[in-house]
Amino acid sequence: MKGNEAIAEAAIKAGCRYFFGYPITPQNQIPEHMAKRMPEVGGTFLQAESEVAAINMVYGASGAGARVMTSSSSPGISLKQEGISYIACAMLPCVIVNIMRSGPGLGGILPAQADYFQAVKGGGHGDYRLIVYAPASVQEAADCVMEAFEASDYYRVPALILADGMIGQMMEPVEFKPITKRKQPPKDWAATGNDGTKPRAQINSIHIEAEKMSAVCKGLQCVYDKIAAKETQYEEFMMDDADICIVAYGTTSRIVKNAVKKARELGIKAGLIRPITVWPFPSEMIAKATEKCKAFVAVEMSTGQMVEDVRLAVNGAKPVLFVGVTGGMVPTPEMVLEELQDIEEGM
Amino acid sequence: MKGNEAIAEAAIKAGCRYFFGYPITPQNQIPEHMAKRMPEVGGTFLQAESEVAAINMVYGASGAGARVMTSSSSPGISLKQEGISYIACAMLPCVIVNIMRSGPGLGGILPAQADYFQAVKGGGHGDYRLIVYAPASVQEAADCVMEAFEASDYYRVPALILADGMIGQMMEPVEFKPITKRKQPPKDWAATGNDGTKPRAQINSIHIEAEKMSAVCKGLQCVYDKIAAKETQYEEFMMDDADICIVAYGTTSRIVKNAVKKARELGIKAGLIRPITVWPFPSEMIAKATEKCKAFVAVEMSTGQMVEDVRLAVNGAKPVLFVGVTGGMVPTPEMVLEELQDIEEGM
Amino acid sequence: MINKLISAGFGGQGVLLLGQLVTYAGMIEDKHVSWMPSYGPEMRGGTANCNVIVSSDPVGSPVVTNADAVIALNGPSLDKFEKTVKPGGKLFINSSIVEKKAKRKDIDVYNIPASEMAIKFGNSKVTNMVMLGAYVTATAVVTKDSIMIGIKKFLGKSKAHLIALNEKAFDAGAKLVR
Amino acid sequence: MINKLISAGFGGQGVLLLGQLVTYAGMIEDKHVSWMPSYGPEMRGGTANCNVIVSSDPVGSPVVTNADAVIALNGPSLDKFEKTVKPGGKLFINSSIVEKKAKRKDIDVYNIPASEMAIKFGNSKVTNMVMLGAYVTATAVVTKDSIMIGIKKFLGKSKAHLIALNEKAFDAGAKLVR
Amino acid sequence: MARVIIDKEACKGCGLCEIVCPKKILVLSESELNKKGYSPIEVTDMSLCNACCSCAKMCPDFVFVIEK
Amino acid sequence: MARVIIDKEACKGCGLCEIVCPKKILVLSESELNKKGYSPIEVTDMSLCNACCSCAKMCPDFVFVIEK
Amino acid sequence: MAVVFKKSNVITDVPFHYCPGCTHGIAHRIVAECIEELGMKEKAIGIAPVGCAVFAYKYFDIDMYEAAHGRAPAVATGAKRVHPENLVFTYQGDGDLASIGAAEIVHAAARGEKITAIFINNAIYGMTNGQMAPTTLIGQKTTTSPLGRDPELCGSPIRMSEMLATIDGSAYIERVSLHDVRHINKAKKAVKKAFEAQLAGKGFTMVEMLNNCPTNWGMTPVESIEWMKENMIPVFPLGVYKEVQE
Amino acid sequence: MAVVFKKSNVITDVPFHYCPGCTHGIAHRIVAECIEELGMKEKAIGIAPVGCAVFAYKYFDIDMYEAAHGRAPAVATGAKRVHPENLVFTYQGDGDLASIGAAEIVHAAARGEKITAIFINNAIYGMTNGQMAPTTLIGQKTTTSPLGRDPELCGSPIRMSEMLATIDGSAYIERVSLHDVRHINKAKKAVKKAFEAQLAGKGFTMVEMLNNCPTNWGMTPVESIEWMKENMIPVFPLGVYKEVQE
Ligand SMILES: Cc1ncc(C[n+]2csc(CCOP(=O)(O)OP(=O)(O)O)c2C)c(N)n1
Ligand SMILES: Cc1ncc(C[n+]2csc(CCOP(=O)(O)OP(=O)(O)O)c2C)c(N)n1
Ligand code: SF4
Ligand code: SF4
Ligand code: SF4
Ligand code: SF4
Ligand code: SF4
Ligand code: SF4
Ligand SMILES: [Mg+2]
Ligand SMILES: [Mg+2]
Repeated sequence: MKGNEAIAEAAIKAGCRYFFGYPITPQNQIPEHMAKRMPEVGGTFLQAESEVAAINMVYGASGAGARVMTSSSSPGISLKQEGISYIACAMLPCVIVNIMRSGPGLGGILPAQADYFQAVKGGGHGDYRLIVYAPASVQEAADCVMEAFEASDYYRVPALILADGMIGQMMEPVEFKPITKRKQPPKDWAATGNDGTKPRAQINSIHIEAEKMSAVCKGLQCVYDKIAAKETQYEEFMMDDADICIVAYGTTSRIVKNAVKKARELGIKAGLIRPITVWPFPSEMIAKATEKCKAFVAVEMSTGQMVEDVRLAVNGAKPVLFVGVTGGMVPTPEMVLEELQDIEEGM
Repeated sequence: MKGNEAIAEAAIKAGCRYFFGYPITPQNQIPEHMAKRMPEVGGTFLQAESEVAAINMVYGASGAGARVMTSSSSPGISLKQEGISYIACAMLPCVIVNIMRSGPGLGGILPAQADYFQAVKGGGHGDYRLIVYAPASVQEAADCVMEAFEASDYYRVPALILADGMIGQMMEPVEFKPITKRKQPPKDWAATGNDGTKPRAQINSIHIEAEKMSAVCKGLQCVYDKIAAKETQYEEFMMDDADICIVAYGTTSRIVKNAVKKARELGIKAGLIRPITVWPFPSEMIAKATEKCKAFVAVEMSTGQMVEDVRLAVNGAKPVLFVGVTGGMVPTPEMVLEELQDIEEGM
Repeated sequence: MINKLISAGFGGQGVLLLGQLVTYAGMIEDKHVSWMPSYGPEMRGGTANCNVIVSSDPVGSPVVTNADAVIALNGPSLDKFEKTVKPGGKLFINSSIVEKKAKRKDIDVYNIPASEMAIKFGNSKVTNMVMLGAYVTATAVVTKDSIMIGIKKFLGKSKAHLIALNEKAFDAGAKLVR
Repeated sequence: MINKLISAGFGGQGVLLLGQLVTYAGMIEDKHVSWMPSYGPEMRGGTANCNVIVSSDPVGSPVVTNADAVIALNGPSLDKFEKTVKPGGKLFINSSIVEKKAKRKDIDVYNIPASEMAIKFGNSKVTNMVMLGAYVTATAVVTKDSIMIGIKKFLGKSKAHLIALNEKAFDAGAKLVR
Repeated sequence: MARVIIDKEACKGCGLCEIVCPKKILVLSESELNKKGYSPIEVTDMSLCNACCSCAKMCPDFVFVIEK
Repeated sequence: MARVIIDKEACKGCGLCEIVCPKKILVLSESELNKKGYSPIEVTDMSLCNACCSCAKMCPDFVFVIEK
Repeated sequence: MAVVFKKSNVITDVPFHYCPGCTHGIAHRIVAECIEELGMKEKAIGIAPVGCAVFAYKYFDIDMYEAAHGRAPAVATGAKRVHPENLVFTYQGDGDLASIGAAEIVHAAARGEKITAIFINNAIYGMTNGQMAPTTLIGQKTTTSPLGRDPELCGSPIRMSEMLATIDGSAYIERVSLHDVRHINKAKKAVKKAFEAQLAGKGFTMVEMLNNCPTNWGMTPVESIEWMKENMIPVFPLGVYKEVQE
Repeated sequence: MAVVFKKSNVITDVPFHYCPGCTHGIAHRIVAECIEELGMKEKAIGIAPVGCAVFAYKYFDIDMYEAAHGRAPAVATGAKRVHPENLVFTYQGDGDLASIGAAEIVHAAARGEKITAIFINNAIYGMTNGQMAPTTLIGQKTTTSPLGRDPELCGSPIRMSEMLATIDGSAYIERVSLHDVRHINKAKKAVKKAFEAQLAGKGFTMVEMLNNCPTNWGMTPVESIEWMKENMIPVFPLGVYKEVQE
């Protein structure tokens, strides 16, 4: 199955019955799959007139109490930033998928990881966060989507699937596991029409008084702290005895795994920490690794974005190096290996 | 003069003859001033149908070789992210003004500094940067605007004026200094109609081949490196013998100055580093300060954004603390002082 | 010398203009000044206010925390800003529409029936001028002459006929505190 | 066992489908597989290609750097990917429209006049099938049976009448390398 | 007989009801001010009211309740 | 007499010119393939051409130059 | 004595923040009364815009959203698709609906989205203090057309009702005015018709209401009512622009 | 012998990347020849869209932009305001102009922006591989309307020429078709008229061209031409929708 299809099907399996999107390569198989499947499961697929409209339809459907998803790729995600900020402030759950292509600008349609900052620091205005999953395989993409719906409903924080174009376009076998349900609070805040038996819904993101707005921001912050404490996910690979710790996510991490294996063959003790959630970022784990590792390397398909989070986690304890390619180029195990050899020599 | 008016008038003084904008509080005096003044100086003021249209009109006018500006406030700036990313990739100079209000969402119209990440890490998709000025007074706002036009033309990198709502709404006296002109390269890339005497203009941000797109990204990176080396600006205040270094920008820095003075009265040796450009960020200066200072405090009107850049600069050498209020609240000198006293006790 | 004022009331009562006139007068008198509204006038109703600083030294923070004076044109403003007046400071209340009384004992309170007086002059829009007259006279932060220059400038040619009315309102306010 | 293939040509020549068929056949044969296009088909013309891995162990990186085989359906693909074939690997060229010859001497080169053969069969769209027949036969990565299951699935009911044509094209390619 | 009940504190003194009242019995107060600082509307002669509700339909602020 | 000059490498074999030629003298090659893998257009009998330019106007790819 | 007029129960007790004499309040009343009279209070969902009516979610005593500027039709679409049996309406100003939200309203109409847009045309941006709207009249002075709107520079007022009536998916479109009681009564009938058409599943419906903005027109409320009648109606003719039968 | 037909000098030597038989190429030719014949080559500025024509900036031998998806009219506005004496045109697909860029085209028209939009209506999203466009016909199968466009779910095709003709600022609007030589000749006349109206400063101008997309319609080029004629023209009647004299 293609990654994009797996993402779409996983959403349906997770109970998503509303999808609003606008075509853009390389994520078109998501809306296309939805167009086919939604009528079959009694859901609604609607092609919006734009990404701006799509994200605001998500606002509408989520506010109405539904599980809802939208997907796009880099330029389209930029257009959604205002809407995402609104959704974050109104505390509406939803899942947003970004199958990243190369940028800036119209760029190219080849894979990239250059929207990391936008995803984890907040591309929109104001103090908010998204729960950001960065799957590294088609299987994991499906798993993350299911979890994203559960987590998003649970915390009332929008979730983002941040996948490079390779994850979206790749075909790999995938198995849809039964969803791990959380005990969800009732959506009594949703707009459904009000018969007077509960307070009426007021889905809203305006708070004109500083005291009120500040309280809203602090409330959000509390939720974010909870998420940071409970939802951080990562994978360790050959970290037990690693001298050099590589940090990489998404497809890049798979290339790095190959490099780590080759490095081990050459006697270089490399290991990998792979963030599965990039926000919350596995800073603690990385900080812990500074006790044993002598150097850190961030590998990304960007000119250097996640590396900042690695630096913040390492906090000066050890050197942090960066290997990156961008613009649709894909790093090779050889590039990574070379860097590892340089470090090994320097040590 | 109001900050917003000073910003508008400074742009005109800097030779800006095209302005495209859409109303939003608290920056309305910028378009309103432009509406009045542009006809007087033979320029064009046009109210666009939206922020999205406005930024793309800027793309059009800048691509045609003109000095052009747009302004907005937080939600409107979010809508401009796709366009900004295009402008960055096409290497078109322009000045964008963000008079920040509180967010996320519609938020409030009171001042905030919660769009820092968006401004300096790239709110849009892809690997790009803006030159970001963060003035702390009406006078400086005017000065920064003039410089922004010069720097933007020089590097062909869009410049952003990142001002909290207070700077925009405040009235202070302002004196328009003669602009410091740079030796500008000719705009031979501009679309003006082509008579065959030079290669025709192709204002563009699509590069479908990875090699090409990657080269474009690397080219941008080179320019960004140059800017980082040459354009970083900051102010030091009582840093000579400071034990505690506060980092703050914009109006917040003025409040901090009051706090520093009060701290000194109490025998606490506090000082301030005030970034004037927040990208490039004065990391080097802060790193140098780690040699003498025992602790750092970032003060912001946000839940903690610039503090990350301070942490990256300090790189674990000394503790970095954070004082922030958000949602339209303004920090008081007392809040900052309290933090300083806490640190002093701890030392 | 540094003098910090908060002028507050409903949007539409002219509290921002009141502050601007003080600022402008300060500038005319070669002082350092800053004027900062609590928000741009996006919203009507609710409480609008501005912070004004007139100082012989450059202005640090434009935010007023310990006010030398507060002008409250409506009830909510009194509720909100009474506590902001520094001990020994001055509080001006538009007693026409503010029913409550000030609670503080450590400050000078001026109850000015500004709205009523303005209506008596035939134009409720000059309520702020009555308050301004009282404030300027009681504090002497700036002179009436400087204020009048500002008023003339703000009214412009098209509304020059309103200068006299504004002055009358100003003087009426002044008289009450003299 | 791990086998890495790059299939490349103009958009529209069916290079992506070719790769998908190999992937699908691999799955049928219980191998680990990955298929990754160099881009989604947003653009026509230009060079489209996909990376296919069929392996007995879980697939690490889906990106092919040292290819066991490259299939080049047009000239630009040959230029771009000849160097990617690992020493001893195989290179399949659509010699109908690729004028250049392969330069490498350390690999097995198969020149297949696939377009011409396809046109002979009356449908230039089966060019990729001719190449696929040659590739599968020469490498034995998967069986013809598995490929045919995939072809049937991809054609579906509405195009079931094309199965025979596709098989004919496949066999013709196979014959050339046997 | 008709009765017009006026919520003076809700009135913003805009005068729109004044112009639509067919009986011309609504006028803005010349002496009073409500807490918002507006001169509220008053009925000069209730006995003339025909309960036509024009005032209530024109009033943007639900100042009126009308009984008949 | 008219002449139709065909840039075979530019032709994409779409056949649109074929349907608009009033003289029916344009046909897609049954034997040849150009470098892009398309069967290019050919003129069967140049002498019949009336230089009407229909082919050139219908061709999306500037395959034709026409002389008269 | 019987009560012949009182506040609709679809209106909350929160006092309107609108300026004195602003007809936004009248529009609110009309919408609320129609909901009440149709018995749809428990089934109604409203979408407030960004504009002076941003706080409409506080005033209607039904489930409400506050949408991003211009995006109310998209939000309404999301809500309506989830609750197709509900009465879903947007309440939007001319800046919101005709300028930044032009694409969203056009496509809500094109999709035949079963919602109702209450379109408040006051020829200006009220909330942000008087900038030019796409509906601003030729020669009208605003803060961003200080010399009066010049058609050479920025075109002529856009007539949304006429434009949207060309779209197949629109089912009921009428332009009304709130300048006097007779027209206010008409406006109410229009809203009820639109709601009914929505509930009958006919398609997209809109009622464009000519409104005033005394504050930003720089007039007293009474003057503004006169100005509305004299100047707006000739440019925005009243009437039904689309009515799909069946 | 004299050359009676050759490539316009406003077209570069870069081969078009369009699919075989795609009428985008014909539209390019028409635009180029009009520019050449009006003697405006040195004064022309074109704006390419995002859509199959994204590389149009490579094909026209004049100063060109590549704009963000849907925003070509805004980019053209920026360019035209800086160079009012130039001939500025956008070249946009139906997804670009009628969907994501609906607000931009409506407001370019409303401002009476002196530009020309060449609007390529092929009832589908070509570049992204065949999704539904706002102009997709009822019942037409696309990758996002796999069962055929259902008006209940997503409305009916939008007719942009008719809609934009209601706007005061539009000066010349015509819909043409590229399905045969006679209509192609007409199309060229329309473009020339639009360009002339632009240069005369009359206002916004647009030529909507019915185009094919054999690839995503799943047809041979020849079949697609037939389909266009049979199915599109009844839904999108050809003709002049606006012509401002003076
Ligand atoms: C994205 C965005 N752009 C701009 C604004 C600022 N804004 C608030 S209301 C408004 C226009 C209000 O005008 P209108 O829609 O006509 O409503 P009115 O106030 O006149 O009723 C604008 C531009 C915003 N909040 N968000
Ligand atoms: C913001 C954004 N959204 C979506 C896309 C993806 N995209 C590229 S072209 C296109 C539509 C093309 O259709 P159309 O405008 O009809 O042109 P055609 O290809 O049919 O000529 C889309 C949706 C994009 N590049 N940018
Ligand atoms: S009900 Fe009619 S008559 Fe009575 S006060 Fe109101 S408008 Fe006048
Ligand atoms: S219309 Fe209403 S608010 Fe206006 S004066 Fe009459 S009662 Fe008061
Ligand atoms: S010019 Fe006319 S007659 Fe000659 S080949 Fe072309 S279409 Fe046929
Ligand atoms: S129309 Fe052009 S591309 Fe098509 S077959 Fe004829 S010559 Fe070839
Ligand atoms: S600003 Fe205008 S539209 Fe807004 S409330 Fe006041 S009068 Fe009404
Ligand atoms: S996809 Fe369609 S519109 Fe695009 S080039 Fe191919 S045939 Fe033309
Ligand atoms: Mg309005
Ligand atoms: Mg199209």
